[in-house]
Amino acid sequence: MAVRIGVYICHCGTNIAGKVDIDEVVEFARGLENVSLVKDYKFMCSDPGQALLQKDVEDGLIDRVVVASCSPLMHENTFRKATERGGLNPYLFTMANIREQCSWVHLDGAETTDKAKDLIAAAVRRAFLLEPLTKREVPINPRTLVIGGGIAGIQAALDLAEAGKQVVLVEREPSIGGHMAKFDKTFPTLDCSACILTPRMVSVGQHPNIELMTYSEIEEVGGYVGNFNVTVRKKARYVDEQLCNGCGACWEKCPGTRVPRKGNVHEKLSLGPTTSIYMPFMQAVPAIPVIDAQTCLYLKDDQHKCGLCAKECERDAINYDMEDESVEFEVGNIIIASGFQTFDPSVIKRYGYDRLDNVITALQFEIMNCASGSTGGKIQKADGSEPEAIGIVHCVGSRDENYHEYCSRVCCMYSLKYSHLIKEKTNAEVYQFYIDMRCFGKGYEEFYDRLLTEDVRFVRGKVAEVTDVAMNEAEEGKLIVRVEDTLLGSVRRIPLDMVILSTGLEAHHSLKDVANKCNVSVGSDGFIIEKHPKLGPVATATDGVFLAGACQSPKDIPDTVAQASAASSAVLSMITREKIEIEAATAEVNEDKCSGCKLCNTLCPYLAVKFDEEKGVSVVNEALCKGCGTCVAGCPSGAISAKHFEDRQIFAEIEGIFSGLEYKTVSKPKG
Amino acid sequence: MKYTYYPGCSVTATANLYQESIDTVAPSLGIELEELDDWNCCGATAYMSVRELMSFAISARNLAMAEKFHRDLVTPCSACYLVLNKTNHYFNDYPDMRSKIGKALEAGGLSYSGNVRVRHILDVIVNDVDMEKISSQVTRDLKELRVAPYYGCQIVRPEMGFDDPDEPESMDRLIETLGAETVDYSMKTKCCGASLMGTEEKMALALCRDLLMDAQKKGAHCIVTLCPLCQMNLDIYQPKVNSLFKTDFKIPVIYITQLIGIALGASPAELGMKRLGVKVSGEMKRIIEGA
Amino acid sequence: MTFEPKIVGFLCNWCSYTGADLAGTSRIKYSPNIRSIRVMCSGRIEPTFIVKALYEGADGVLIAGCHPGDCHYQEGNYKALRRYRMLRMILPGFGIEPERVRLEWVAASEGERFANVVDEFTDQIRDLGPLKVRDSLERILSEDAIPELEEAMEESGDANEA
Amino acid sequence: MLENEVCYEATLDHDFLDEIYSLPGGEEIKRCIQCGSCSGSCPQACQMDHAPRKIFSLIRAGFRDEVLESNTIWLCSSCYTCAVRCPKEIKITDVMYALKRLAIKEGKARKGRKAAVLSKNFVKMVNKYGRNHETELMTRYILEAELFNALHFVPQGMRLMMNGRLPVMPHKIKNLDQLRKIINKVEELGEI
Amino acid sequence: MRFRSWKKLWKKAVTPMKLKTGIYWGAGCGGCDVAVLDVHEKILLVAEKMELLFWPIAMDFKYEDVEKMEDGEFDIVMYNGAIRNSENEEIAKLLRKKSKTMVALGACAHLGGLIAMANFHTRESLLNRVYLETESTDNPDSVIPAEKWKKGEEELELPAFHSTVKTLDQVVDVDYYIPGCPPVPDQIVSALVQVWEGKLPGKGSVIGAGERTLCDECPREKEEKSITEFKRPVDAIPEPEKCLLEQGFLCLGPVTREGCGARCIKTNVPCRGCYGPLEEVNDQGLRMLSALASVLEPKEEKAIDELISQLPDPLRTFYRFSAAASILRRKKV
Repeated sequence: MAVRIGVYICHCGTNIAGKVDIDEVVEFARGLENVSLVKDYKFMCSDPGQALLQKDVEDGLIDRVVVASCSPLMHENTFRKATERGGLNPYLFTMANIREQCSWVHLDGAETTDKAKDLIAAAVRRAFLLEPLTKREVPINPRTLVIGGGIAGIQAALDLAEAGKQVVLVEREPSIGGHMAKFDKTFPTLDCSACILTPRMVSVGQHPNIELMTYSEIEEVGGYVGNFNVTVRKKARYVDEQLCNGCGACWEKCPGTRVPRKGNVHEKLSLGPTTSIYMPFMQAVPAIPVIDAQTCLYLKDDQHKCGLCAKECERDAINYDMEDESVEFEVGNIIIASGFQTFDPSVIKRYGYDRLDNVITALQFEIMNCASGSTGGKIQKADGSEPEAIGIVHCVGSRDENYHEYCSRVCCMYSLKYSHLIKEKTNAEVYQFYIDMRCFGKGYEEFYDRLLTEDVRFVRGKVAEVTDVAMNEAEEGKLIVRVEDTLLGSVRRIPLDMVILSTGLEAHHSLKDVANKCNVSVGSDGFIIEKHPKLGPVATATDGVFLAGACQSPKDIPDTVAQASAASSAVLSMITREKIEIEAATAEVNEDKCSGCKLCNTLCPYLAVKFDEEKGVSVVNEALCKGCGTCVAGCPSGAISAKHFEDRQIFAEIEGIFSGLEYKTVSKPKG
Repeated sequence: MKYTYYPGCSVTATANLYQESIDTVAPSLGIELEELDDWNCCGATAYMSVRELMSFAISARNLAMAEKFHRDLVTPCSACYLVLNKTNHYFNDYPDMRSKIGKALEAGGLSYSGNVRVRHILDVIVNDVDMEKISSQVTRDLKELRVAPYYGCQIVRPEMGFDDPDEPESMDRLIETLGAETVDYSMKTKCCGASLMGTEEKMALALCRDLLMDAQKKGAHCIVTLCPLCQMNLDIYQPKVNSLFKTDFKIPVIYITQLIGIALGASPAELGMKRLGVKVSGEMKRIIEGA
Repeated sequence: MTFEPKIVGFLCNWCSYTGADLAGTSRIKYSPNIRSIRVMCSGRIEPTFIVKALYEGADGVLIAGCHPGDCHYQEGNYKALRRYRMLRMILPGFGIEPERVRLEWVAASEGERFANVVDEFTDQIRDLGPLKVRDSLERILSEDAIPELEEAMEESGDANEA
Repeated sequence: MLENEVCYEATLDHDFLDEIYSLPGGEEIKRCIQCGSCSGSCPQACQMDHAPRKIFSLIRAGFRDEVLESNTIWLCSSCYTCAVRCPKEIKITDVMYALKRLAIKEGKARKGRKAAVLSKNFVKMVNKYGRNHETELMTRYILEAELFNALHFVPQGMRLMMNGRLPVMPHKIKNLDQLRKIINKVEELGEI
Repeated sequence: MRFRSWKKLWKKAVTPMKLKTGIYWGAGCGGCDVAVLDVHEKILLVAEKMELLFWPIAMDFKYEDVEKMEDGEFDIVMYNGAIRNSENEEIAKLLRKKSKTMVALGACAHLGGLIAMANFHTRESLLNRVYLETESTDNPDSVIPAEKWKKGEEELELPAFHSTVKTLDQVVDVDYYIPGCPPVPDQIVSALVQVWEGKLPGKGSVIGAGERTLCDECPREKEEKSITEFKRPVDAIPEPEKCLLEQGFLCLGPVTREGCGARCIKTNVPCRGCYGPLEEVNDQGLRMLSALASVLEPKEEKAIDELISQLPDPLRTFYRFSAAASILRRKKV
């Protein structure tokens, strides 16, 4: 039986009808081959609009559907469902985008109508060759892997565990807690970071539904949504987690030193003990020390002379023979919450971070200011004296095309927080050198306002350099910041005792590796690309892999926590479904044609195309295939086809574009 | 190692001592410089202010002539280094420029495809010559000599990639290889104001003063430079700085190649030392002669 | 009357097609000469699509994908780049200026850039003039045609059908 | 126009930015975020009528005369510090060159008279010999721009001369004809 | 009447009757005719089953003899060679009219063949090159062959030299294709056997060759591919066990139909693609280009260009045999 195509042209109010001559287009569509009915309607996406096509399908009037309206990214699913409700395979529907890529971007005139016609002709030709596809279902393993034990991972894991679902939380450091554990206070509320974080860390450690793997790294992720196989490498901690009770006797006696004593005095900044066997910080979860193999006198030395910690340990928990071990398990979904690292300012030589004592990074300041840090929370210069003037330099590594183009979002706020903390603890003058103050969150602008009244000196200008070359007596022995006060229009030299570089956030150096293993992409900024910048900020292009926190982009704590909860609820909704449909528009190998040249095997980013040694042909694992079509374009024999994007369908579309009217002269929409 | 050599106008005149020292030390370093025949002015700073395209076009003449040798083009002058590189950049990245420069060259019977790598002699010495080879040839003990390396601006900026634009260290490394001590000195890439000396003398002298002052304060016996303009500025104008700002600087400003020559045992005459405006004297003289 | 080229665009679903949609939602105006075909990834774009479009009457073909490093499918865009570079090499053999095919990276957020690329490319193709490969082929073939025989064949063809 | 008055849009030149924008190297000015790292880095900023950052904001607003008549462009010593530090990678030094040329072209180079004279003579020198002849250049410059101040230059000249660093004769390149053909062709093509 | 139902006809004709056969030589090198002779002792089998009515290269026939025949009198005509001039085309049309089954024999008739590389030039440039410009040409009067030539009273006429080389199916309806340059003799026999046993596939099929690409019958070890350099057989001797493409030798095997027995490959020579692509592929050259580009190693534009610039004459390498059958068919003028 001949193919009968129904074409539905949407006015979209005046959005389309205002620019495109609908009557003319309807007339044109009627003349196209295989088109058996053409209708136009004010809003095709409305219920009556959908009902229109649904009914025609039900009535058996048509067996292919073309809707000419907005972008398929907008309503392809809407109309697919309507088509399906009418009783037709949803893949027998296609769209012509005559709004976003036609009426909205061109002027009122014949050329816009002509373009709409061409696009419809192309869609009709394509529709003629469409084939029904069936979706497949796979079961979902209810266990979830959370990568990263910072506040994002903690939140996500707790949400899931509280919902009664099993979670494996993998953290690369010896303790969970992440960056937040290093902070003393949080902006803008100035509440104690440890006070709000520690209870959550403890819950994670104790929760029956959470399996915690610290000091561990993801080694391999295989499989696909609902059915991932994960291999984790547990690094040797040299302390038996079952036996240790965290008493601390071991590090009391340890003669090794993990944090170098020489050089910039601030390298001593550490939250936990500076010995080779150490606890990262006192509230660590699990509260079990770890031996730093690089500096441990026993492990470094072939004679193994030291062994003091083992002697001290009453429970015989020290095990120098411990080795890394690989653990394999299965999960259904993955939440990546692997966090960020701070920008290393030593590459900006003019800020003198490597060269000048008393130029420190924001994170160093956090530790210095933290009561449990090595200065006991005292803000002091390298020589131990109290600074009289402190400068805080914003945008170090951020908003700068030489380093990172993006705004790191948290630096303005934490810089304000520092100003307050400094004022609270010292009598020092505080200068803020900023380009723009970005205080966009709840209570943030109010915090800025408060700081303005606390006599913090705000200088608008990007610091040109930090130097120790004095030009007058007042500058002798000081750090001098040279900056244009752009609001005054004059260059200022400001002598200071300490300069804090508000370093931006950047993707963790291991993020790319983690992303690769989970089959998601990182963008040019180094962060993981989310599924959609607006409508899919939590999901990724790989089904079953979700994002939380600063691995997606720089974020503050509230946003991170919100995203973590969003990720866990996305996972919950997956788990609750129990089964998941997988992409129908996948690639497919015609095994009769495949010669087994293996050319396609390297092309698939998801490793969905594998060589079947027995059959001597390549095969596509449909569960892994995302339908990008790269293998199709690479197959030399034409044995692989892309369902729904077959060569002949695209050829038909091209022919369709040129099947219409001779192109008319048009005017240029400029001027 | 053979290179095509582009001396630049200054080196044939006010910086002739630079050339003398290069001629003296290059063979010991295993650097063979073959001068580009009939080179012309690179079209530097002053020219560019008036005629941009023209300056690129005449600069490109040199590049076009150098291209057929398939070797790196080496220049000792920072300004020439900058302009020749900039010509390459604009030629390669701006199609409109490329076609116009191409047409102009064609009028002179030349063509250029944009493939000459332009390098500064410091880059060549530091990166192509084996540092151990240099240190093995050192015959004078300069360990007491405190040297302030002065890079100036145009060798590291805009970023040419061979050293950091704010904190270059290649010359520091070289000086240490020669056995001398580098002084920790923040002004090493600050502008000396050479291009303003003719027109805005006071401003330029002030910039010189800041430089000399920092060097003196840090206890430098001499300043080592690699740019003809910087050298002339800091050297010839030093008395004028003194008279204007009531200072008393007597800091010799020598070329890096002269320092190499000293370390390698060449005589002052071979290195053009007598052409310096501020002569080597006092402590520095003692160290060099005592060594 | 100026010549108005017809341009076919092959856009990847995730970046460039979305970018083109963004130009729409932002109401940025650009030349109406382009007709876009959506594929999931620039890695799906086969050289045959491009050549087919040129053959069917396109005066220029624009390929657009995600920026390097941003590919939704990780590396499809690099494959597109390599195919594009190689295709450019052989087009002159067919008497087609390689400038008629252009590859651009357009991110989902770059609506304005998409519009600029289309305008600029349209101008460029307008300067190059019409391509009309198919017309040219038909014209050349008609020079080779053998008139008498052609008629004879047609007659016999008619007879056969009858 | 800048002094304590209301600036009427009608008096500003709104095409100025586009004009600068179309120059090679000038493409990025629109993206300036006015952070001031150029001015802060500039060794001459304090002597300038308007520091570089302000020049960009003047260009963007359309203060054509203020920009072209300022001494800023003539005080730029081409040290490129601003350019490497600019977070938006604006080629600030190259823009300064472009502004110098524009100022000369439009006869607004009053404050850069001396620099313009020096530059013009430099060009003359190169076009005449193919290379710069420093002795003649300075002589010409002093005669034209600093006649009343000529004595001021004597000590430096003497110092150079005494140390054998000031050649009397210029060096003429062999194929001057070729260079002139190139130069004439550029004249014919016109600057970009 | 033109007979359309070939299988039925064949069944009727199977036994006693010998197949009335014609073999014709268009623009080709003669290799296909030789290939027919190369069937060796099986020629007897051929002789038993077939009656050769027309084979200009082997026997004396005149065009008039064919013209006098009934329409559809030949059971089968095997046309080898491309359509290069008006004579090729006229005879092709004539033979089509006189035959029940038209077979395109060999790469030239099938895809245009080597000759079709001329499509990357204009007619004028070809004539100039051949008659005026080659290094060995001695043609002081610059004479170029003309279609008509008057000598005294006599007017001589030559076939018109076409500007474009065409495949056989671009001028007449073709029923089957036997690919190859030249076709492997065994494959010719097997194709003929198919013909007289009446076991022919659907019209338009390739017969006497496989259904997959050459890699299927290529004995070499194949791994995942990532190409970092290109080499020609003159540059290095390929390792005999390893996939040639993986070693950087441009082998068209992946885009070429199997059936030849991988003869070139077995002598350590990369496949040049004479068997043409599989049905699904509409442009052999572009398909090779796409597949090859997919597995290059570099990602940066510069590195890519550097690598692909190592390909000697990519255009004619990709389209060595199939220029006339490509989408664009010829150089645009």
